[in-house]
Amino acid sequence: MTPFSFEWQWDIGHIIFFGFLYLVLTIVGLGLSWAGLKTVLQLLGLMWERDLEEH
Amino acid sequence: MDSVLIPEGVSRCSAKKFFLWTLPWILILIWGAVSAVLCLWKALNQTNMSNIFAFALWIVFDLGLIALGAGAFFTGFLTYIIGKKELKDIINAAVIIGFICYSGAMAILGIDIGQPLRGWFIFWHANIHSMLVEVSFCITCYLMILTIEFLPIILENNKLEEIKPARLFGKNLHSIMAIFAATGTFLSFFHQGSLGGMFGVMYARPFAARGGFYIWPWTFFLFILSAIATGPCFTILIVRITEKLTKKKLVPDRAIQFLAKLSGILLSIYIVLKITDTVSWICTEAHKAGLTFMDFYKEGPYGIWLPITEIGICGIIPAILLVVPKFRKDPKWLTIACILNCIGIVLNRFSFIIVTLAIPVLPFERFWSYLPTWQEWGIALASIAYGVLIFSLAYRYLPVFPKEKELNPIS
Amino acid sequence: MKHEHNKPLHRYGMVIDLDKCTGCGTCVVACASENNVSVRPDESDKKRFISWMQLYMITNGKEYPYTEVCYIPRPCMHCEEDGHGNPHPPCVSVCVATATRVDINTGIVSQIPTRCIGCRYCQAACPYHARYFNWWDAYFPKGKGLERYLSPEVSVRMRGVVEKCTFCHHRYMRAKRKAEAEGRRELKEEEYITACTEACPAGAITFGDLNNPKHKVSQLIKSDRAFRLLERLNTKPKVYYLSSKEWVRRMADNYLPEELKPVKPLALRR
Amino acid sequence: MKLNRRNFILSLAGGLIGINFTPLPWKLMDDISIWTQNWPWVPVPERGRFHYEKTVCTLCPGGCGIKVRKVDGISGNRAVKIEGRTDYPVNPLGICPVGMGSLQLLYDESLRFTGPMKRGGMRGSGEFVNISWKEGISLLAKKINELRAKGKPESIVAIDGNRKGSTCSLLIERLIKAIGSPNYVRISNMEDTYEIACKLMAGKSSPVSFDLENSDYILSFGCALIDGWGSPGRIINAWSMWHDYNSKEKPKIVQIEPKASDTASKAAEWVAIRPGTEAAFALGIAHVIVKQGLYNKRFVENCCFGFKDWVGSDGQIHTGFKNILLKRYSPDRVSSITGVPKEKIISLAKEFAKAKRPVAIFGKDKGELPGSIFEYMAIMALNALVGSINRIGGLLIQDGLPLKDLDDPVLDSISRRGLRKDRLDDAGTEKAPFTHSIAEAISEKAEEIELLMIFSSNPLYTLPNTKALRKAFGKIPFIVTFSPFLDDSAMMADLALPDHVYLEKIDEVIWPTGLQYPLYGLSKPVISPIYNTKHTGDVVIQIAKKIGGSVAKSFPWSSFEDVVKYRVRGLYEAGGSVKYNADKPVWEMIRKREKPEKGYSSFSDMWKKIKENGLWFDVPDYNKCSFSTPSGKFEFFSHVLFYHKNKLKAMGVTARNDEAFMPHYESQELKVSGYELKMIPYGMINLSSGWMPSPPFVYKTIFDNQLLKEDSFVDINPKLAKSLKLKQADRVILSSPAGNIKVRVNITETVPPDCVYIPMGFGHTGYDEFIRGKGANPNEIILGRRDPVSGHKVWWSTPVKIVKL
Repeated sequence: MTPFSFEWQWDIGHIIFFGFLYLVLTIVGLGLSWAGLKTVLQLLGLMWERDLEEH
Repeated sequence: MDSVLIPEGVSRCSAKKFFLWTLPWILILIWGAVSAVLCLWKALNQTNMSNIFAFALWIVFDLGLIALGAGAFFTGFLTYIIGKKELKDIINAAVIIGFICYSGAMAILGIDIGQPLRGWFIFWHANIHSMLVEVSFCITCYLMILTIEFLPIILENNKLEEIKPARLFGKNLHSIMAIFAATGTFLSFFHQGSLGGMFGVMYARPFAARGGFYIWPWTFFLFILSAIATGPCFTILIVRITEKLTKKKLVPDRAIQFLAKLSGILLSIYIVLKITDTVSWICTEAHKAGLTFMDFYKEGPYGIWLPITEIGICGIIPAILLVVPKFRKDPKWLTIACILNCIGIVLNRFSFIIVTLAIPVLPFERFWSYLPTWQEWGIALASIAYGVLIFSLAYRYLPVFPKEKELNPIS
Repeated sequence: MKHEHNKPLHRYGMVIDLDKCTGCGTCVVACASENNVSVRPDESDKKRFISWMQLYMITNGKEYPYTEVCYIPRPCMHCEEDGHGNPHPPCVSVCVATATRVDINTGIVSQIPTRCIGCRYCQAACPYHARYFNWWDAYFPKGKGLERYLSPEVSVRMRGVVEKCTFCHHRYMRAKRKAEAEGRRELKEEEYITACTEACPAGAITFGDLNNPKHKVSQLIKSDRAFRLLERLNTKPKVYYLSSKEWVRRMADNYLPEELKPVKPLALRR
Repeated sequence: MKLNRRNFILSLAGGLIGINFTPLPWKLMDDISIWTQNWPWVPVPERGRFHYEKTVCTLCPGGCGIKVRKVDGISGNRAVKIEGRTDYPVNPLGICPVGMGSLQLLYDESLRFTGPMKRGGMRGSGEFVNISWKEGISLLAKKINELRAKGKPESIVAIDGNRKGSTCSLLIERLIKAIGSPNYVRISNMEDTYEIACKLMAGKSSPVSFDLENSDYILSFGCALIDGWGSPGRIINAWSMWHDYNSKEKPKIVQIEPKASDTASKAAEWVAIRPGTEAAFALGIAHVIVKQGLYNKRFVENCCFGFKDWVGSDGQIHTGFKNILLKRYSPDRVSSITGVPKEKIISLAKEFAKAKRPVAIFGKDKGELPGSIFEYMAIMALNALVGSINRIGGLLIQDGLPLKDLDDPVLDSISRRGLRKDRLDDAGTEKAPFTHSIAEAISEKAEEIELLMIFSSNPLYTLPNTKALRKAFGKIPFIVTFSPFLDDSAMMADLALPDHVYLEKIDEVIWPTGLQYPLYGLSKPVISPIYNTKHTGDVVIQIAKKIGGSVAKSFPWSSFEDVVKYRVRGLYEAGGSVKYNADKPVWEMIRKREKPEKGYSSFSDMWKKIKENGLWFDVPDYNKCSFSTPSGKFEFFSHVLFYHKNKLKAMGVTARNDEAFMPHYESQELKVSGYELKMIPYGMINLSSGWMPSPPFVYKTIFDNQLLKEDSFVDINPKLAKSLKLKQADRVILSSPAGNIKVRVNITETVPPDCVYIPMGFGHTGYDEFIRGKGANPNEIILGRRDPVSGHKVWWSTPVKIVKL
């Protein structure tokens, strides 16, 4: 359920409940993205270095 | 044949032997798969569940698995948040066990609900007043986190580590594990509690109903406490079994003893609170409903032996065994204590599920009996077979026990 | 923990007079045919059959020839509270997918089968066994023609969902539409009654608005004979029963040993 | 980028992650869930406008008013619900569960013949092949003509379950008579016994009815009042009035019955009596009433014959009923026969006699089976003693409905010769001089039957000792069924000429059983026939026309409706009303001696209104003291029986001298050593035990200690269970000298220790999976003595034993 759903109510229960759900999902998503992004950046950096070595 | 996959510096049995070991579990898994197909295709009439036993064997397995899997979050919490160094030697095993328990439980749930294809309605049309929604939210999220926690261990595999992105990704994930562990702890705490809450809030079911604190019935807290008191014991037990089967020492005693001691203390607290809860329940909720203690234990096989076994034999005794260093340090007593503790928690979940539903509340309603069908057993046992297989594979191909090399040098 | 909650406009409720009820089962059949409840070839599996209105038979437990039987028809109780002071029936607060709710205007506990995911938590929470799970798809085999008697007002349920008595909510809607077409706001007492109420050949069932002092139900529930099932669980059912027999009234709830009063011996009646 | 394994795995993983950021999986998830909400195998009922049609229910002789809710869809209109009518005098409230669920009887295709059919496979296999109506009717007419040509018209037998006096039954009887067979056999019920008892005591074969609503004390001799006795819609409504907490006029209901039945439990008082001793109990009460002088002297002295000792025309001194009672039925003796304490007998007698408008009612169980003549006579005598015959709130003996009779059929020489032959079932012969039909007796004469026609009945299920009957059916060369249903008997048929089901046809309600005022109901087709079936009334006329000759001449009508209309003219001539005002129940009008408004102006107006509303009734005037007996009075001493005094011994009456002609008690129990228990069948209101199948809906109301999967239960007392070492739901063999059935036991305190109570309505071999093979049919093993007067089998007690399986 999102705040755009017809069933959504702006009450404390919904805010706390879904707040936490989306918070957790955000943490998980950000964590994964961070690790992924870092990996990609590292890889790009390394590959660039390797390319240098090769030439 | 599969030697490239096996971690360096450790010995593993031959591939053939390993295959023979997995064979019976694979067969059970096939049995489970057949059952699952039947249940999904022909609907739940394949089971012996009924309008009386709306929750049955599967839910007992679910709750049992989730309680036993609590070792993961609790050990993770102690390792990453509190910073207990000695637990690093066991955290991988704990995480894998947790992952197995939670994913197994989720799979069973997927078959248990009548309309699995609409399962996501829990999220989309969530009723925030329902404890089960809290449970669903938390265990789904927590399973994600367990997967994330499991991932670096998988990526440490010899062969996978050769893949640079994978290795880097695993390392990067590992470096922020504390964040995930913290989130996981938060989630676990709540869903272990809300699993208890699920029963405690069935106010019209006198066997389960409990008073409580704010929106949480006492079972909320008791379930958390019992889960964290038992989870580590289950981890110890699995490690012990692995050690027995592989004839190796895998985890230093330090880690085991720490967990065992902690378990003992928590279990003692839990037992005291559980007895207090039981007594107050008899005097308040049950009394108000017009029922005496023995009214709950006169139907079918669910006699007074249940609470005696659960609280006495499988509660007080393991608590003593775990708290008293003399027993705790004796591997035999430790194993017995762990086994009793695990049985105790499963019995506790069993009572809350089955006995709650089995004893009729209406005075003119009769007692109905329930025995699971082979399809139900198939799916329930498949969760165990699945666990054994995953853990065996993990042990064989992944560096589950960091101290294994050290403790078992290859001569 | 007692919540003060807004009283709904109407509180539809039912009174079943067990002195009049003959246990014939017409209410059960009327309910099933009104609400398109599927009939399976084997209806003797009482753990898995579906009967929104379920008939119970009780006996006074005395030896022959002092035995006596009585029937209790049991629809959904349409509880008002969950037993803990919360303004939801025990089943509504637990439903994960909001597939069952209390209608704010009528107090009717509804059930949306197409929303239900079949977790059965509501069944576990209901002490009256008023909720039924579809262990099979509705039984309407091809070529048998049974679907021809289905009423278009109620959709047929698929497997894997829970269903229960809705106080014939579609009849409420029907009456409401009619009243609106006639420019009336309020329904007349006899305008909206459930199928079981209408069908009972003994007139043992009375249906109406408990909030309306003019309605017969709100007078009947004040009777000394009135009681509810499992009243002490405090779920505040809107289904009341009437019986002049003490043993019948006692059968409706659990009593502690010290609360037991001897039931008058049967031979002394009248 | 090279496509190696690594890149492949990477792109796969990337793809899997990436796809989640597209709408595809989410849309798919949504679509799948929408699919689960619209599964193609879950039917979606067609919508349409609702409308209601009023008619009457003709499933049982109860005659309740019903309305049918229909939906006008594009594909024609469908009936979707049956509801009780509030504007019909029989049932001011609802109806019974069988009627409520009966749309399934209409729409369940596998219950029905979908058109005329010929037997396809072996007899009893249930295999039929479609034929045309023309072919079917010609086939039957040909068979009949062949038998007539052979000079054997009497070998043609019809078994008819239509209500007595109904136009359909008259047409069938007429056909059989015109053909030249005396063997028109009716399925008997309680009312046949009523008529014989009336004949013996009141001089006329009249239906008996009870003005229960106006009574203040009801002594019920085993009538299952709330389990379907009489007209269930009426009785249960009356029951509801009597049990209204605030009502000031509540009659006391005393149930005399061995079982703690529903009626017994809900009655004000239950007298647990030994089975089959009701007559003794009634006479015991009569004894006390007479001894204490509490009887209604005015009625007994003015309107009754044979109370005191009297001298016959031959100068012989006869003992009067009074002295018989005083000598033979003391509370002590009655107590020892019935097992009821004598104090109870005395107190009940006093209460009964002192009540203002007491009535004693009789007809065991649901009244679907014939009873015992002397028992009925004893209870009628009890009513006479308190003056409750033909009195408001009492027992009423009236003439039948004033429908116009049909002229006698035209007979040719073959017919006249055939009709002179004796009936196969001995009814009307010296062995059973007062009886019209003894259907169960035909199994002994099966060899003489060449052609059997079955109308609106299911003899292979409803008649006692079905095992013998099934064997007999096997010997009959040609069996024709007119049943719309694939019932137990129809399975044995060679030819099926199926009737419509009740909502599809015009049919009559001929005076609902036990109703205290004449009522004629007419049902109309509320739905056009959904299969290729034909109204049996029309088919009978067509068969007659096909047979030709004198038979055709006897049937000058073109349709069944013509005949009905002709007969209804009799009602017009008698007066009565077609307009019922729901605020004025007819029983109240009887008490207030009000006449109803006619509600019609001419015959055609009346006919139109009857067809539309399905109702004609009249409010009779009672307090008549004249009877058609030889003495002109109500006879305690039956002259009619006395005229047959030489035959009584042969008939099996054991009483001697004057007592034999008066109500008396003689044990009717069959004693067979080794079979020490008594099996007592009982009916249930939520299960049809007659020829009509039970709609599958009613199985929701059957408890699982009545039916569990394929096994039905018998009720036994815990004491008996203990002595037989039986546990709840144990499987047992219940055997009588006639055979065995397999059942389970339900251990309950509601039944006496020496009896085995078995429900009627289970154990069909016909119909479909909803009904077939569920439980056991007690008729399979019912074995009783003949009632000495009526010749009917005594069904209510069979010697049995129980063997654990």
